[in-house]
Amino acid sequence: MSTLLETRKLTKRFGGIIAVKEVDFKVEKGVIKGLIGPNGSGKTTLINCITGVHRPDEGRVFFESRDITGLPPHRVAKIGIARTWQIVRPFKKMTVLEAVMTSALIRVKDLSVARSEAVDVLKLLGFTEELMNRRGSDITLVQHKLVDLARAIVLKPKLLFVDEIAAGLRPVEVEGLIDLLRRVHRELDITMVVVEHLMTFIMKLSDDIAVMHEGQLIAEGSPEEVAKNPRVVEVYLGMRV
Amino acid sequence: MEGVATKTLAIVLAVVVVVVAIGIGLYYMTAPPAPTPSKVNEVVIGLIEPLTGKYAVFGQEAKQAAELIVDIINNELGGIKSMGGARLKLVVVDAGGSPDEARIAAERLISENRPHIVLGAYISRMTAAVAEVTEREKTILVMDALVDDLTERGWQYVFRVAPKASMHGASAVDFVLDAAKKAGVEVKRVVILNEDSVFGTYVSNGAHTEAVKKGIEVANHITYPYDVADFSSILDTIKRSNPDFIVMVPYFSDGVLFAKQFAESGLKVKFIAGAGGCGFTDPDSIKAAGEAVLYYTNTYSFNPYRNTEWTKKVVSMFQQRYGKLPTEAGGIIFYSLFTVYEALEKAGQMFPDNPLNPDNLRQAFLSLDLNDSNSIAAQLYPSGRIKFAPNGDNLYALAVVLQVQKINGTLTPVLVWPEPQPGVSVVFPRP
Amino acid sequence: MLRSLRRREFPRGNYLWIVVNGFEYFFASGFPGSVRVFIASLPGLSGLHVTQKPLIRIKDNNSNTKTHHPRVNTRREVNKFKPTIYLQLIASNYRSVTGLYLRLIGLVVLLVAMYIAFMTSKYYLLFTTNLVFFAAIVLAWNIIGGYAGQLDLGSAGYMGVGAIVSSILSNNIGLHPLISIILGGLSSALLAGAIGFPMFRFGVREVWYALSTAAIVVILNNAVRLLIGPYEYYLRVRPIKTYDELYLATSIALVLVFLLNYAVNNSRLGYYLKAIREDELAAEAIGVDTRRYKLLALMIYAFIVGSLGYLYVVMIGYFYTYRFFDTGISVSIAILGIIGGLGSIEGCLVSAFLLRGVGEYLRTSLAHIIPGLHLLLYGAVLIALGVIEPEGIPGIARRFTTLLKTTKRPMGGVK
Amino acid sequence: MFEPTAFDLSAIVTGVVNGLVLGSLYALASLGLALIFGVLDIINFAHGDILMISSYIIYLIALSTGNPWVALLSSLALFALFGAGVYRGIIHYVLGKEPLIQIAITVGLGLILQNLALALFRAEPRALPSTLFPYPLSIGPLTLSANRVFVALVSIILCILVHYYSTRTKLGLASRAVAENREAAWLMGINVPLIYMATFTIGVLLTTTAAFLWMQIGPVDPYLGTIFGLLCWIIVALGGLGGVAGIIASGFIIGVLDSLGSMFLTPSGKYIPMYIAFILTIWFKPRGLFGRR
Repeated sequence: MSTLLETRKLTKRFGGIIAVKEVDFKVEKGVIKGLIGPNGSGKTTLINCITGVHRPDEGRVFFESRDITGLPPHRVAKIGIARTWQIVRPFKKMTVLEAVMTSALIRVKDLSVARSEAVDVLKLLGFTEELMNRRGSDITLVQHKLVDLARAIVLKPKLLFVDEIAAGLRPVEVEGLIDLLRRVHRELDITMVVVEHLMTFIMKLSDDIAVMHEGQLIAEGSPEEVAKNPRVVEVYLGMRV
Repeated sequence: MEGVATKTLAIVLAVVVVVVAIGIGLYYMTAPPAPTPSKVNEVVIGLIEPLTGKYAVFGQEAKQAAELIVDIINNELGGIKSMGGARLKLVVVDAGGSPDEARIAAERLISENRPHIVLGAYISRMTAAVAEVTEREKTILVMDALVDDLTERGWQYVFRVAPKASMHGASAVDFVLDAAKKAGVEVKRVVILNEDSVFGTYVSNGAHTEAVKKGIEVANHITYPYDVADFSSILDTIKRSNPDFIVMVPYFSDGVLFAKQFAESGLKVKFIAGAGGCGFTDPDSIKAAGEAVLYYTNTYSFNPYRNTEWTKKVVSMFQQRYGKLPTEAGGIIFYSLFTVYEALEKAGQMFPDNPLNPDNLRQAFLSLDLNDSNSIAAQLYPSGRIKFAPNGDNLYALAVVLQVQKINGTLTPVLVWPEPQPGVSVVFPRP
Repeated sequence: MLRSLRRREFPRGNYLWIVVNGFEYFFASGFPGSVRVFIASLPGLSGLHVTQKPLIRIKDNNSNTKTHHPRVNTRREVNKFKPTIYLQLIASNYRSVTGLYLRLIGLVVLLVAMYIAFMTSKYYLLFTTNLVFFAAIVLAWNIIGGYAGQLDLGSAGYMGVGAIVSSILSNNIGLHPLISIILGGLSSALLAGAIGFPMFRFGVREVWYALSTAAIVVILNNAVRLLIGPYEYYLRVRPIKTYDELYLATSIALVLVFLLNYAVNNSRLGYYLKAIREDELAAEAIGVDTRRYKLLALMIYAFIVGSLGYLYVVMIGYFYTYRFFDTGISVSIAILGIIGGLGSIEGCLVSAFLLRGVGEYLRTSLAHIIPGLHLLLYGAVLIALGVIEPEGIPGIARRFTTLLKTTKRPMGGVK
Repeated sequence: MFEPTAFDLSAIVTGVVNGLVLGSLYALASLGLALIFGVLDIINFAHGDILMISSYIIYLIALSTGNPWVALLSSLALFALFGAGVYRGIIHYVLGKEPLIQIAITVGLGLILQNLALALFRAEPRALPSTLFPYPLSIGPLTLSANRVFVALVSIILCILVHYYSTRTKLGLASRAVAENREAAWLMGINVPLIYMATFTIGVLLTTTAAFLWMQIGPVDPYLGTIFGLLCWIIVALGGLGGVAGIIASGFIIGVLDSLGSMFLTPSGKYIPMYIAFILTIWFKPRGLFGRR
């Protein structure tokens, strides 16, 4: 198992507060890694620093042992790191298909090829043709999240950050999502980092888990280990989920 | 899919049908009239003026003036006698706010009304656009725009009775020098101040060259934008260049602003002479600026106080019809239209068989030599003489100077130059 | 209509070839194809296009289908496929090709019809030319304002620079008008680049972008007037003599700009720009180099507007420097673009022709009674727009169509 | 046309003083805009035209009653209604919509106001024939127009009042809370729509007072709005949304640039330095020179 992504002493400050503090975060190839932690523990900030949305104050980011610290987001996306958004960022005036095509077009030049790939991915996520031709402005939240996901995976990324995709969804939908993510992982073999603050969700999904608290990694390991880890328990009881 | 395609086609076809229908309608609307018979019974006069936008003030008054004069010619003078009492028909169109609109307006006038003579369009850039059309159509254009180079383009069918911009500037300087000599005041330095439009530039350059010619030192020549909101720093610049008098070429509201601010600034100069078009002395400015413009002067292309029968008559008629003194914009139309009248009479005599042929009309214009005794137009014109140079400018062009004075309590513009009107004397320097 | 696309013999190259209800169809992909389409399809009503790769699906079990690109495929192969899989592909491809084809025909026919209708009267011809001219400008604006979603108020500036440069080149230096037009366009594109690069580099957006562009127009206005004096500069070289030629030239310009819009709309650039308009950060995150493409859009737009500037000069016969760069013009262009619905080509055409047409007609006919009536009209329309239908003309159109076809299924709806 | 004045200290001093006097009026004129933009996050392109129309109203009332103060008070009452009406009728609908729509709708409003004025009052300039202090005021070497000084002082005082309003009064604090974080304000039990309407109205009223002061020194015509519209936005841009102090400061900066530009460059080109300064600010300090947000 080779290391796909690695951060060394990654630190990000906003004014006074330190959102991410000297984080060493590793992702092996081919796993689904869980990243949990209470709200405001710096999970999203970590992702933003890796994907170039924020520029880290200290520390470096290595992807396939190449230093990508501070690259602009579009470069990061091109070298194979995709992400979804905690709060969906829909393309309201474009149809679902067009939205997904747009990111397919990053890789392929020809429209019809892009279109067919977008169709593949959308089908994989269970979209009907009728849905594909709807505009972003008139689909449901869960569908938005799926489009968001589709936009990410049609990039054929090596590494995919899934940021709190379950937030605001009904349990049934969450169940569906878990299966879906597994399937994406299996069929398109994309390494994933799934960010959540819901223990349950992560436990079901991920091979190993990292726990963040107040900007630091406080535990790492298999779900069982993490569940037993006293700090984690303390933190999570400290702020009951 | 058939649905989409056929629908699109249907729409396109519908549009086409509609458009063509409109076109056919227009074709019958704008069918060219029969060639003018030897017996003329109507002469169409077109007037293109800015009736909207920033320049509407002038356009509106020009329109009123034209309507008045056409009435006079048709009803009192019985039309064009030499053409068997042919009547004048006035058509007014809006020149809009930009040259392309002015040009469209000109085309509309030409193609819908086929005027024999066109007047307009006050603003130089619009007039140029109109002239582009009238030249092509070989239609006489009598311009009421003063910018010099309009008559230097080699256009064949343009005439201008009014004094041109640079002359306004020059007359302002000459007037001040005369008045100073009479009053025994010594003036050596002038500051010239103008709004940076084409017109303002020409007028101020005229003043500049005249001043240099007369050995006056131009201490400073300042140009400012029409939308100036504050004259403080300009006044300060004037102060430190310490002139004996100021020649200013205002646009309109900036003139008011200047006068008000000058009054408050406590700055002292011997005299302030406005030059060009609408300045300090026309009723609207006086109404707006009030006491501030007392004893300001301004050059004028029209002398509303000229002591001739027709000037008195037309001015009083204008006043009783529209309740205000005719200003520059109206005055120019007065004598321009009467010059047109004289030219038509002349054409009728010279070419009885086809008087309205543009080249014949042009001949008629060029052969005019009008003075107070033989014409109404000359009686309305400041210099009392009208004779055209080949380029279309009036050889005897003259601008007069009005001054704002307090006549029994009310601020009124009075004539002070070249000769003061009876019972009035120029107030120089400003008290 | 599909029947008209039928073809017996195959075109050379790759293509998507499908059988639906016993008819064979060829289908195109988007740009650059679609432009080649219109050229290729002018002879013979085929509307065909040659894609780089044919898209043939082998398996069809709703999910995990893979795409591959066989060299050649015989009819027997094709016949095995179930048409339904492709319907959606067909739909979009069909739209992108035949749609362009129809619209182009429509536009050309409209232009010709207007010419036939108005050629009898110089006034209406010039009036129409003016409309066509501004339609072209609005379409150009659509690239930066409609697709990229940047509210650009600099059009007057770019037009002015292009106009002055090209007029001086053709008039005083005596270059061929076409060359000087192109050089004029280039110069304003360069200007746009010089302004746009730092602007996007420093992330100037929304109202600040609009204000900066407006400010640039003001700066240009003053600077140019100070540099060469506030006079009218007449064209001695008149490549275009009559209004018919002018109308022709303007129409050609409009058609070109229309095609360019179409090209952008059906290209990666178009998709990127729309993504930028919708959500810049999200676009970045999927790998769109937002700065680069915004700048590209800006320069394309500036180039078009700049080269159109010369036509304006020809239209009035001279250029002038006093209030030649007028923010009012920029604003009204943007207004027409917004009312036309951002990124909708037809919408822009409709608003430019209809709204401006009505407005100008009101001005010329009623100005002396109610000055500024046309501007009141614009104002009213804008407010109504903001309150009722923010998406402008296409939004309204969509409402109508949804009202009309409640039962009709969308393209792929074979269920 | 270029004839820069001799470069000497007293010139600079006078220029700066004139600039400050002018700038304080600019600041007041922009304050309403800044308030509306800051709290409602509405991009108002009709600001200049609102100023123009209220100048007309003030002019008409002042002319008919002959008393400027009556004119001020009655027009304030009038424009309180106007502001509330415009908010309910138009602005209300575009709250939180994308900037393009807001700009479109406010440009529309501006067009309507401008051309109504043109239709009603025609294009010639109107000004109050009498000014409050028609005499010069000499302080040491430099003489100023007492009228303008008065205007400047009033503007500054009003700005300070607004500062107090936004930092001390309940309404002001509430509106700032809304500006900072709308949802939080909701949760704190602040009646956001009310705050919005109140703030918009106050913004309009500030503009009306600015218009009153302008009528004390200058004329109005239907195109007055175009002079102020862009200028006010530029001042807001420079000031950022860092509160009243920022606006005053940037007002001063623009005023000084204005007067120095017309002294040492040429009045006809004075906009060039102002707008270049604006563009550079937008580039290098997108939040304005004094911006907090």
